[in-house]
Amino acid sequence: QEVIKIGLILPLTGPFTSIGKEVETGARAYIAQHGDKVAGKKIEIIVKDDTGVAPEKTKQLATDLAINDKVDILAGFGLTPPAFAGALVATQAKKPMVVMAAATSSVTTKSPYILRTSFALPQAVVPLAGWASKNGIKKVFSLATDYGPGIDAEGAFGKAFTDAGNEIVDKVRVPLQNPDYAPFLQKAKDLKPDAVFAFIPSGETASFLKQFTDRGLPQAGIKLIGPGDVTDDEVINNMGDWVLGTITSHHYSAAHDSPENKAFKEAFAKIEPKMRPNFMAVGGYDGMQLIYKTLEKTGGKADVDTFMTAAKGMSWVSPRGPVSIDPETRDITQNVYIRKVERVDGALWNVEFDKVENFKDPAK
Amino acid sequence: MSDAFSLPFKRLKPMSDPTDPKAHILNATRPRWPEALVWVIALSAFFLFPTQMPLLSQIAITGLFAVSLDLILGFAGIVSLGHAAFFGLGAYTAGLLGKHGWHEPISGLLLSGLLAGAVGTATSFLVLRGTDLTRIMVTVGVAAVLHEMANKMTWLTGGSDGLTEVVIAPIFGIWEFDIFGTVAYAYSLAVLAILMFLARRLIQAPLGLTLRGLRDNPTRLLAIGSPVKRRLIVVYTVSAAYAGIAGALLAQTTQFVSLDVLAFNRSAEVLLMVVLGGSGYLYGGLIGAVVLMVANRLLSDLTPEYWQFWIGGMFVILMLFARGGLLGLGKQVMERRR
Amino acid sequence: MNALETHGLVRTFGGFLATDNVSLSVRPGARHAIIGPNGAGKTTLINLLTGFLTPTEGRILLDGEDVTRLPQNKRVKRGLVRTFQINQLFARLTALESVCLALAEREGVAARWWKPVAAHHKLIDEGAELLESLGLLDVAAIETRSLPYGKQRLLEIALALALKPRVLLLDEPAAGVPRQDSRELFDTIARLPSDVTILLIEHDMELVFRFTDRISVLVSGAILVDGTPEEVARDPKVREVYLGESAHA
Amino acid sequence: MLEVKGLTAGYKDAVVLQEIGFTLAAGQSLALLGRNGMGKTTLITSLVGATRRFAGSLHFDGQDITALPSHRRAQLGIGWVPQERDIFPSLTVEENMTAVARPGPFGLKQAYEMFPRLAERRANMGKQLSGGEQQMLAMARAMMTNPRLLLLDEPLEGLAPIIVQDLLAAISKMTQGEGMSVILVDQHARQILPITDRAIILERGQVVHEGKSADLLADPAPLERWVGVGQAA
Amino acid sequence: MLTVLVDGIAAGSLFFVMAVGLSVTMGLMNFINLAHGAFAMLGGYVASALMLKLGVPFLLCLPVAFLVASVAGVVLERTLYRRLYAAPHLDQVLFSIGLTFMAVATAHFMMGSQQQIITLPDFLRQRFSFAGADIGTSQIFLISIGVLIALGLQYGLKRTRFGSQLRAAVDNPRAARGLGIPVDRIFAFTFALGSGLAGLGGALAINTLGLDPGFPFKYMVYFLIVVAVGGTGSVTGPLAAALLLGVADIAGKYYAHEIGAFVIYLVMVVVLIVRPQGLFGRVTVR
Ligand SMILES: Nc1ncnc2c1ncn2[C@@H]1O[C@H](COP(=O)(O)OP(=O)(O)OP(=O)(O)O)[C@@H](O)[C@H]1O
Ligand SMILES: Nc1ncnc2c1ncn2[C@@H]1O[C@H](COP(=O)(O)OP(=O)(O)OP(=O)(O)O)[C@@H](O)[C@H]1O
Ligand SMILES: [Mg+2]
Ligand SMILES: [Mg+2]
Repeated sequence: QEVIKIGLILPLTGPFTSIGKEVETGARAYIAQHGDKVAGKKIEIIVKDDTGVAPEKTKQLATDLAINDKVDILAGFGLTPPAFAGALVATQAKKPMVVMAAATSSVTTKSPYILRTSFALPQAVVPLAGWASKNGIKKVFSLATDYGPGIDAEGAFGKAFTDAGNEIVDKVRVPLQNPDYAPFLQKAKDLKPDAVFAFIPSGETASFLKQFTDRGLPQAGIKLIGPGDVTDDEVINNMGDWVLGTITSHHYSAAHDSPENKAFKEAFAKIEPKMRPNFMAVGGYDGMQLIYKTLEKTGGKADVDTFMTAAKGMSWVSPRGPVSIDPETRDITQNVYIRKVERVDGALWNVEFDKVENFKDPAK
Repeated sequence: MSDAFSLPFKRLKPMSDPTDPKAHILNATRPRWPEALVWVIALSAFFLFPTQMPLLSQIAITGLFAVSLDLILGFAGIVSLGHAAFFGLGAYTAGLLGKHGWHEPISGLLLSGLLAGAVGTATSFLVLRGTDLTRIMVTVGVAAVLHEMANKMTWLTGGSDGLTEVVIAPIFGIWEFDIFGTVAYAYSLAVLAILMFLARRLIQAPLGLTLRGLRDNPTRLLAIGSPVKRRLIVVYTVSAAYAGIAGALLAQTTQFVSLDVLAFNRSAEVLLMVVLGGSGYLYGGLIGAVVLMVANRLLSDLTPEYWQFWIGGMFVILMLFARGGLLGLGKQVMERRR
Repeated sequence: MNALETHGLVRTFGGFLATDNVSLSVRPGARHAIIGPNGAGKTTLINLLTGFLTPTEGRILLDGEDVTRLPQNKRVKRGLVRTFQINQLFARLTALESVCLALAEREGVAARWWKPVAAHHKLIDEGAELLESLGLLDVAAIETRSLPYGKQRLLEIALALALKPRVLLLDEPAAGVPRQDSRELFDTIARLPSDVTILLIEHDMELVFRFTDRISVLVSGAILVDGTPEEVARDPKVREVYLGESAHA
Repeated sequence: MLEVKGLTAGYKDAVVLQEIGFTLAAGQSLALLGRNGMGKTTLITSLVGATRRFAGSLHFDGQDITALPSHRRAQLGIGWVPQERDIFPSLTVEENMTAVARPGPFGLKQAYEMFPRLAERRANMGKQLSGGEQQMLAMARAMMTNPRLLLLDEPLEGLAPIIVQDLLAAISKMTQGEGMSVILVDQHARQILPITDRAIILERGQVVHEGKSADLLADPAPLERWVGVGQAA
Repeated sequence: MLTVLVDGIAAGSLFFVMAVGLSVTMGLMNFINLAHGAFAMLGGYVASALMLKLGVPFLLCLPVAFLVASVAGVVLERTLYRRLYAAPHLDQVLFSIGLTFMAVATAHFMMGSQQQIITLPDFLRQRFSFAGADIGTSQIFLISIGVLIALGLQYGLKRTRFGSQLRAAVDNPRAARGLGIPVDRIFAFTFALGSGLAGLGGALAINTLGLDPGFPFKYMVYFLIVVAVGGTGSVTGPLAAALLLGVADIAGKYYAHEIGAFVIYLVMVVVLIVRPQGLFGRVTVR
């Protein structure tokens, strides 16, 4: 076998296009940087569009990739439901499956062949709960989008935050389709919490943030905190000064200061000069990195047992900082940073100022 | 000439014996070659495209779903943009049965069809009145409410994460669902063929004639003594049951149910398929499903980001030059040649 | 017992009184005409009788039984059948299919779903016979919407006749049908069994006077005169509001 | 006023009218006769511009209108009462008239004088009218365009006898008194011949007889032959 | 309480402005134009591009968005749409969905997949208290535009001859032409008006709803709800419907967020069961 084929299934049309775009570009950036040869094998990727949340389409694409294109590795998976569907195929067809985006905690439990290079929401928000209670935030209004990751985020944050002796004054769930934040934000404003904890999927955040300020919550002394999805790197720079000071926690910021990140951003910009890489992009980049590193270790063998054994426990320095694959859960262990939106050199960035190191998904 | 009596293609002039004015009705039930061709192609797919079974079984399932919509759209004139409600009900029923110990597929299919049909009867009074737009929106509303309920009832449905761990026993205890999807395709195709045969009987029988009358002029149908509402309820129920069975097939063959079985997109897509293929021919939905799904697949492989442009272009051009969908176009061509 | 009776029938549209306290009786086997100026409420009256509209007040008796609240299709089952002033046809059915549909309803087989129409030979033969009697057999296999207007008008009548009515309500059956065809049409209607009751609306006085044995004149929703053709033709009020000077008698 | 030369017209690929030719002077009226389906309506709608023309030319008032679209012809002064009345159902009685009105002596006042019944129903929707009321409205609506040539396609159908008499009188007054030209189609030759100057009989889309109306009344043989028995009685 | 009401009315006004153009094409011209959202998207992108790339003031962007969308509307109407006026409704559905697909892919290709984010001028970002309600100037702005458009259309389409000529042309184009109504011109103008209003709505919506290539599909159902609940063929109908739905939606989410997402659909279904022709609809002939 001369070629290793990787089937990349991502949403490239529909409401979640930007996720697919970032992940794909991230993955291609890695290949551009490191060449398309590993351990003597040529790496080939085949991209498929699953349009967002259409699991049976994802399943069908994955099956087709496994049977017809004879791919060695399945990868991508923008959202949780498609990842679940893909897991069925991975198990049945015995293919390693690298989840580069979907962030519901339980994704990795759906097949013994899943590896994840993105993050799990509880992982991202639990450190935030700790930081908030240490910094004078006692009462929080929780607002999350009504689907897997949102519910995960709400639950993990809420538990960690109340365990520390604080109060969640109310929690609301915003519909995934056609959200309108006004009534929820008004409710938050009326309840006068210290902060609003928000999880909004990347892509929807702009209108949320805008309404947050337009409705005058910052003036009313209400802070905004949440996982980094809320101040997504892709959009933050267009948002205007009203987001300054927002505190979030996440595993990656484009502003992360390291040579690895610098190289990543350069490679990314060569492909998509107009876009800023975000946490989705880094998931795609590290997904490829994991595949490359594992193949190097197995000497180009990609059969599922050899590959999985080699991948477990793998560690490397990612653009986000040091990471490793937890051998038990096959999920990623990484630093989670507390960041604040600041203006640097005329642009808005999530500037990291605190971190919890080598943090595993606390939900497992 | 009538729509259904000369399936699958309509002809303008009375066929066979032009001197016998009754011929057009008497000869209506005779099978015709284009119809046979459809099934020959469907069967030969086992040998021609052995690696495309998953796609093919999805086409068969979606085709059945489209046929169910055509029953109310093409034969009774009810426009629905929420037909996924019944598809989804069927899918969740079959999925839940499979998850909670009822692994036998065929009884699961029937139960799902029954349940969807019952809900069809219960909601049919909502579509008895009103204009096209009213019916469109009421059906959209019903489907949206069901969608939202399935989303909220996480304990039962798995919410937006979907329903997993659906276990389906081998068919007749013999054929197990495999990863290549051969059994799934054979199973879906068999169900499609049986239901298609029944639907075909139905529309060629007096009931079918009544339904076409209903589509053309409900006022007159009442005035010849037909209990119009009762007829509407009957087709709506049959159509809902068909949709439910299609949904159940999807759940059983993919062993997975996600919220999008109830989504607006699915309702819209199936409507597009029926219109694309041509409504009121029964086979229109099937052809629409084949064309749209194959085109989707080919185009999205070619250009994963912009394939929708070409699909859209296809719709636009088809509607500019071929009224009545693909079968309408076929009919025009046949008439020209005469 | 009268075939059809109304007692104090009233119907308003908004504030407009379209049917004003109409009490009418039609004896079995009658050839009864309703005439009156345009907008007098003739079509409205038929709509009330058939259940197409519900009366604001009053009662309707069919063969002595109160049918005021009975739905349209049930009245049809009891033999009360109408034609429409403006054609109501099945645009995409052929002429033969259309009458077969009506026949199937009459025979109570319209909801059968297993045996094809093609196997219901009795229906088809009877349908073809009916079309033949109205000169429609040569267009039996043509979609209704492609038929010339005159033929469509005849099909409108054929659909009613197919139901073997006991009481037949005809709303301007001859309008739009050329003179010689309308004579044929009336001949066909005249050949109906004499126990069939016919209530007719028509503006062609020649046909009315030739065909009917009783006439009610409706003006502004109310019955002005009720009598034999001779009585009506002589009535000065009727001449003033409806017939004009050149009336036939 | 109107000159029709070699007009061949029909629908899609069906030729209905062949080589029709006639002229009509100002103030003249023409009866258009013929059996069912012989092309009377097709001729009227061809003058309006709503059919497919295969050959021939049309001149109105010396102007070539062969290629003019329908609405331009109407604006030049051709008024039309369609056979199926074609009342605009979602407009009120009054809107039906004002929507097409053009300046001239005939206005709402005159319309209501002509048909007092319409005045009573002025605020009703077109679709709520009785059959005869629709026929009246079609007539009044055509008059509101203040035409110089009026095309009437079976305008008497479904009207009460007394209205028919009034309307016939009104039509003959228009031509004689006010110099309007009229083409009148009706199933009942006997009704319209007395009030028209000339008559044309159509048979299978061709003119088979043309002459003075009075002559036809005097010698009904062509009527017997082309239009049908009983017409001349 | 009052705040919730004002929020609802403002949201309703925005939906009214976006949907009323569809009410015009669908209700008055009897054309099911599901590509309405694509015209709104066009208006939105025009406005955002002008603001972000050229720094044109927001208030000036609005009329430009209207104009560009209406010109695009006329061009498409003259070349494509007019061929489908006589087609069955379902053919129109397929055709206009096709156009929407093409528009979405084109927008994705030209503008990228990311959200367009604009910042309103300062005077539209103020908040003040009135009778205990917490109100934003942008909401007042939206409500005023909604009212103005409603009044203007109501006058233009109901009281004028143009309105009756338009309805006549829709009822029966052949007869309307034969009686001297310039049907083609009236249709083109009306279509321009409808798509222009969509464009304006799109430009107004960016601030609250955001704008990305998925816009036309995201809000399609909402437009249809407004038109259906309002009833076709009037302007007051969609206004009342949009306001009702806006208030019900916001109040539902505020007071009972658990069932918040149902409310709008439940209101719609209930209204349509009680009045199948919509709140202000006349029973149509077709
Ligand atoms: N739905 C309605 N709403 C309002 N008015 C109506 C309605 N239906 C009928 N009308 C009015 O009621 C009156 C009676 O109408 P109807 O159709 O019964 O008259 P008709 O006697 O049949 O007249 P014609 O001889 O012209 O057919 C008419 O003035 C008509 O305008
Ligand atoms: N839309 C059409 N398409 C094709 N053929 C048509 C169409 N309309 C009419 N015809 C045909 O054209 C011929 C002439 O019809 P037309 O309506 O002009 O006759 P007419 O003399 O007005 O008849 P009537 O007395 O019934 O009104 C008929 O044979 C008819 O079938
Ligand atoms: Mg009448
Ligand atoms: Mg005619």
